Amino acid sequence: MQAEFRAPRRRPRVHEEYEAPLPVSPEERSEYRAELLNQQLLVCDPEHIKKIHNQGFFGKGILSRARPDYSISDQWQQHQGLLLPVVSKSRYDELLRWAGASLSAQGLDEAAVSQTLLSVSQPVEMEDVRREQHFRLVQQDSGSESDPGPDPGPDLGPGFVLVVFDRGVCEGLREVRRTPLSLTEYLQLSLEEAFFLVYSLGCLSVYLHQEPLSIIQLWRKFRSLRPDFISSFAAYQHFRSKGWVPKEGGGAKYGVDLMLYRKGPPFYHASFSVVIERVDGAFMGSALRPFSWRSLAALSRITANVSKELMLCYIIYPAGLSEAELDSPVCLSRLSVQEVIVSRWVSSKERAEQEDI
Amino acid sequence: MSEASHRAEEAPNWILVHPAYQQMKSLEVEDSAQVHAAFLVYMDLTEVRQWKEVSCVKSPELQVVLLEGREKEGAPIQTVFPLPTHRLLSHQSIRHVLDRGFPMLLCAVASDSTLVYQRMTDGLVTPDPPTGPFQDLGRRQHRKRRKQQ
Amino acid sequence: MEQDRPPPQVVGVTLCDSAPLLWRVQDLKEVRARGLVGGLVGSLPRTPRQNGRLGRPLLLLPEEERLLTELHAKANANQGAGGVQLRLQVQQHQEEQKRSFEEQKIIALQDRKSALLRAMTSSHTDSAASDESLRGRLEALDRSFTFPRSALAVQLSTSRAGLHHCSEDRAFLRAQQPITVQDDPRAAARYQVFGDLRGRGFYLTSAGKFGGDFLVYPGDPLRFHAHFIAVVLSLDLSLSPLDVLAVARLGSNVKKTVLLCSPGRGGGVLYTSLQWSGMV
Amino acid sequence: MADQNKTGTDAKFYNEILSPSELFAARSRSHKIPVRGQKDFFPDDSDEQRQRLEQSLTEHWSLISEERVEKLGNLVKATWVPSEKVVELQSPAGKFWQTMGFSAGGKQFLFPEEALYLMECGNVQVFYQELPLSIQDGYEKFLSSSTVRLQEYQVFGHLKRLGYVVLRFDPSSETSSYAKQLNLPQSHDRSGKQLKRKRSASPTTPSSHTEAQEESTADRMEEDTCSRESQEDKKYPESHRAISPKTSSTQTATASPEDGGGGTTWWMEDVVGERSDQQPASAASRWDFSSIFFPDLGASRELLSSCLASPHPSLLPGALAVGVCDVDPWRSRINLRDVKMSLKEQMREEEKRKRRSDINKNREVRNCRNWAEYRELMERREERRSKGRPAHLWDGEVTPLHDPRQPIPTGELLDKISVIKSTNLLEGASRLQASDEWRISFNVYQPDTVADFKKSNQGKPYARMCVCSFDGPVPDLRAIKQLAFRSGDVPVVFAVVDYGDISFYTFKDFQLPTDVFL
Repeated sequence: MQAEFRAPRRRPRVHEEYEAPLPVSPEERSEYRAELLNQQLLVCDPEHIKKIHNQGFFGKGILSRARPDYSISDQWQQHQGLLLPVVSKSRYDELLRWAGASLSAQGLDEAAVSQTLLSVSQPVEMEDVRREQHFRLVQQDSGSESDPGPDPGPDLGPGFVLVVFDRGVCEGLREVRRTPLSLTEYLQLSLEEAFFLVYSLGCLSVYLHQEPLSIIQLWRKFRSLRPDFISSFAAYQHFRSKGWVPKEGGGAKYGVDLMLYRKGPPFYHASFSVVIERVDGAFMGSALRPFSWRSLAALSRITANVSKELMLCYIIYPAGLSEAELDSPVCLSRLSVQEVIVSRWVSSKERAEQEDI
Repeated sequence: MSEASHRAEEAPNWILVHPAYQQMKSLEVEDSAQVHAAFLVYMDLTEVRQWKEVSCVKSPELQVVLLEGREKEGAPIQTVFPLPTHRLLSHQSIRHVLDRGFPMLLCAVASDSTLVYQRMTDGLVTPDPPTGPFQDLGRRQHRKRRKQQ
Repeated sequence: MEQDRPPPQVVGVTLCDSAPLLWRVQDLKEVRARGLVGGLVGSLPRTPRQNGRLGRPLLLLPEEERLLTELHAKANANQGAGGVQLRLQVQQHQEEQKRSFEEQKIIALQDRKSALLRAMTSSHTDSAASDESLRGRLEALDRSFTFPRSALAVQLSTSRAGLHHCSEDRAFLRAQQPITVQDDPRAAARYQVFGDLRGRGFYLTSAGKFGGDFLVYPGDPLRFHAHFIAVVLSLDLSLSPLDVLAVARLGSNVKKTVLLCSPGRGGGVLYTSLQWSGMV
Repeated sequence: MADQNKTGTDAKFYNEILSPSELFAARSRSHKIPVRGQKDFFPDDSDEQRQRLEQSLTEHWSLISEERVEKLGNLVKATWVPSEKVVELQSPAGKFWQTMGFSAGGKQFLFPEEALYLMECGNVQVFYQELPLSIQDGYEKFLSSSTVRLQEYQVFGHLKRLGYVVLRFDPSSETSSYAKQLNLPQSHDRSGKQLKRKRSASPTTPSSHTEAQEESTADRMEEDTCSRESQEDKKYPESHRAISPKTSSTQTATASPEDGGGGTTWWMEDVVGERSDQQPASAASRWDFSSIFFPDLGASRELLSSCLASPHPSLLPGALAVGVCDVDPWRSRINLRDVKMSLKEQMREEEKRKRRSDINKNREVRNCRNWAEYRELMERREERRSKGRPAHLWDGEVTPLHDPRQPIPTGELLDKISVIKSTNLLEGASRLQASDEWRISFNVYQPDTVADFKKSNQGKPYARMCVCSFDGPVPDLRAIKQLAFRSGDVPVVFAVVDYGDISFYTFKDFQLPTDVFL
């Protein structure tokens, strides 16, 4: 018996523009780079981040809920005609410390560090601020960038903040100072997202200790990090090949492996909560993650509460698939996928009754 | 353009040079994914949620990095247990963290860096009483509220 | 709590397809007085065609059954053999039916007469004439009244009548222990948690559809909302954090605290409450 | 202690048995259940709470202890036959006979679960060895692993109380020809199959020509509106059709010769035995699609008359005669409004048009005089492209599925990376053996079908029930497939029993539709 397909629910307010379904286009150079650090995948280049995130909603900014939109402060104020971020003195001092540590790590000696910090933390005149802002705008206009974004300065970046003295003698005083450091918010990719970009689209390269990894190396590395990587990637690949956007982070909120979005999270609410299961050629599961009725009942309820559908995605491994075959992504073509929708059946009379527990 | 990206390739990963990260590394916890998760939670607490006095400490029983901090100035200290979603957890390990004596938050970190916090307390904590007639919350409650408005 | 009551009775539990059922009202009252709720699974005689309120029999949780057994408060009451007694019973039954029929016939007639009386006296009129007609009507009723067999009201008993405990049955039951339940560590853990919570005065029912083991009420579920969803697990069981988040989320949706319950090393039970963090 | 108990119970021996006067008085009982009051949250030892509890309990006990009393004339008499595990009626059946029971050898019988349910409803009095059985006796005698289990009876009773018709499932009666049909090899084109299901269930008569026309015109219409933003869910299979060219023309009536007579369009017709009618007129030759024009109803109004001429007979199967089609009612259903695009959208459309380059405009391509030269050109280009490709990706033994330098429309790209096959529940299900653990217990029919229900001709059930326990395992894929196969096209519902409580779940087959934007 077939489950009916329900139309995805559009979000009432959409703030984003849809760029492209996937970050590959022959006109632009679709060659992106990610680092494998601490078993995590990070994209550091702001241009790459923009493309990878905006064209297919891969990854998440490490300091944000979705796209990287971290800013030094969430309070902004008008000060003598300019809009500036506001930070407290204590926070400013923290940022200075951070900048100091960063400079030391880059090799500067103590004296140089304190000198630099001192010069950075001098109060700035508004005319200087305006001049530098104007200069930067001119630079940007002549550049190829279409929108002004935070400059990816590796060390002491430009930018100004309004420092508010929150304690001590000068309480209440406001000074405009330079931002001690500005950082690029990195984009973190899940293993599946990264492998998809590398293998299926050929647009990403993953570097480990500055060395790029081949596809086989990456496959083996990921398999060592995650015992069920093949199943979770197979599911991910399947959903992407259907044009949907799978997100793992959303799944964590609802206790499942993935959430499926049409077009992308900014446009539609997730339509499905997905649990990935592995079965063999005789369609029998392994006792790896034994599913009990209790857990299924809980997931079913949670999913229904947020108006989504619960999907079990079975990855079927045919009999006779050897270890050697599993050691390469080519084995994916031997697998098949079965989608099953789990729903609670309530008789019409009972739907009207409430549960008063 | 290419110059900028070139520069970015050479620019040191700021995570590696962040003092908090360095400190966590020095705790010598073997599980690098857990350390990374702890750093992400640290950044979330300090940069995004503006917690105060956040520091890291190693749990000898669990061999993981734990965070301690205050939600606001003068608020009580809480322990935060960062855990990648692909790692396993037992009630025993939760008890170890609770044994430290502070209110505890588990923070599950997905591999794309999504964070989900869960409050855990020792003992039987009575829930808040319901406001109206009981039903399964979620859409129905929402719809009911809408109707009432 | 209930220690200063009259000495607790032994309840008769029958096994139906190996499930422990209670049938007699006094047994149901007895177990409830001990703080055991069970679950009604039969149709309610007054309104059998609805599922909102069910009637006897009462199905016990395995933990409830075990608790009763260990308190020696339970006896197996499955029916023994019939034999000679059977013919006697049939005879008795038939005699009873006859007696009941006769009595009901009389009562029915009385009932009709009093109805007639009420009808006649309510419509005023003067005494003499109405007395005459009344007597006439009553006599007519005596003559014409019929009470067919089909009008006989019979009882479809819920419990089996003549239920009593055979002392041999109880001895047999004691001999049956140790119960196989003890072999299953999960069942043992559930029992320990059940006992501990019950000992603290809570009432417990099953919570399968909420992803947990027990729903925990601060008082009789007839009057109080549940406070907790108890999830029983051993201290060293490895879980995915996703599972913990899922059950916690469910609890917060229904406004109950989720309780992780594990038998501890020292014999007690360790409880951890999961609540909504409020951090979106 | 034991003796005390005995006298105690002896004394109370008869308290559940009603006296004749009580029996008589029962006829004027209320049939209403008191409504339950609001619950409290915190026990506070107050007198008020204690009182309310007392009241609730008293009410509860009085309801629970009420005994069933019926007039003998309203009861159907029956006897339990343990050897056959059935209940034989001794007096004529009542209304329940429409949906319960069975006849055999001139007598009327009830299954044990049916009899027990009717006992609980107070409709039937079952005797055994000349004594009436109590409800308790009924439970103990009728329910067992060899008849119907207690959990199955709980589900049975629950559904009956809601008004459903619930009958035992008989696996042997389900090998209908329809079930066999499900074993047919599926269409190779799963998107097409999906689409057909949405369209119509069983096109049988030759008057399906209008449907054929409708399909073809609708094809066009949907392809044009594909790129618009405000889409309904129905657009999914349609948009998928837009990108897989092989589906578009085979939808209409005739089967293409390659399919070998098994025209996937009307396969049901196929099996019913009308193969002979399906002979495609032009079996040997292939059609010249460049000369077959499908009417474009969405085109500019002036060009089209209000009538469509009949299609050429060579396009139709067999001896079909198709008349002229009045087009106006169809066109009135098409949204012929001009698309008003915002400036942003217009700009986007412009960019798209710019990107869509005609391959023939390329000078190098025009210089190729034949296919061989063109292929050589492609190879040279490929080589040029490969230079500068990241070595670590392209020089290894495994290379990416796609080269980002290659221009390709999204739909094709998705197809290219679809290396993992989708499957459905019925595939491979026929070779799975039935299991003891997972079996279908009942067929369930909806309450509103009761009036017309015929035991002799039950029709298709609304659902089939598989009863299991909350403590047990969740069905694995194998179990789901095996049950789906056995059930045919009737959904299987899992009734999960948690002591006194029952939850119902379905596991349905699903294929995520492909979604393409731009």
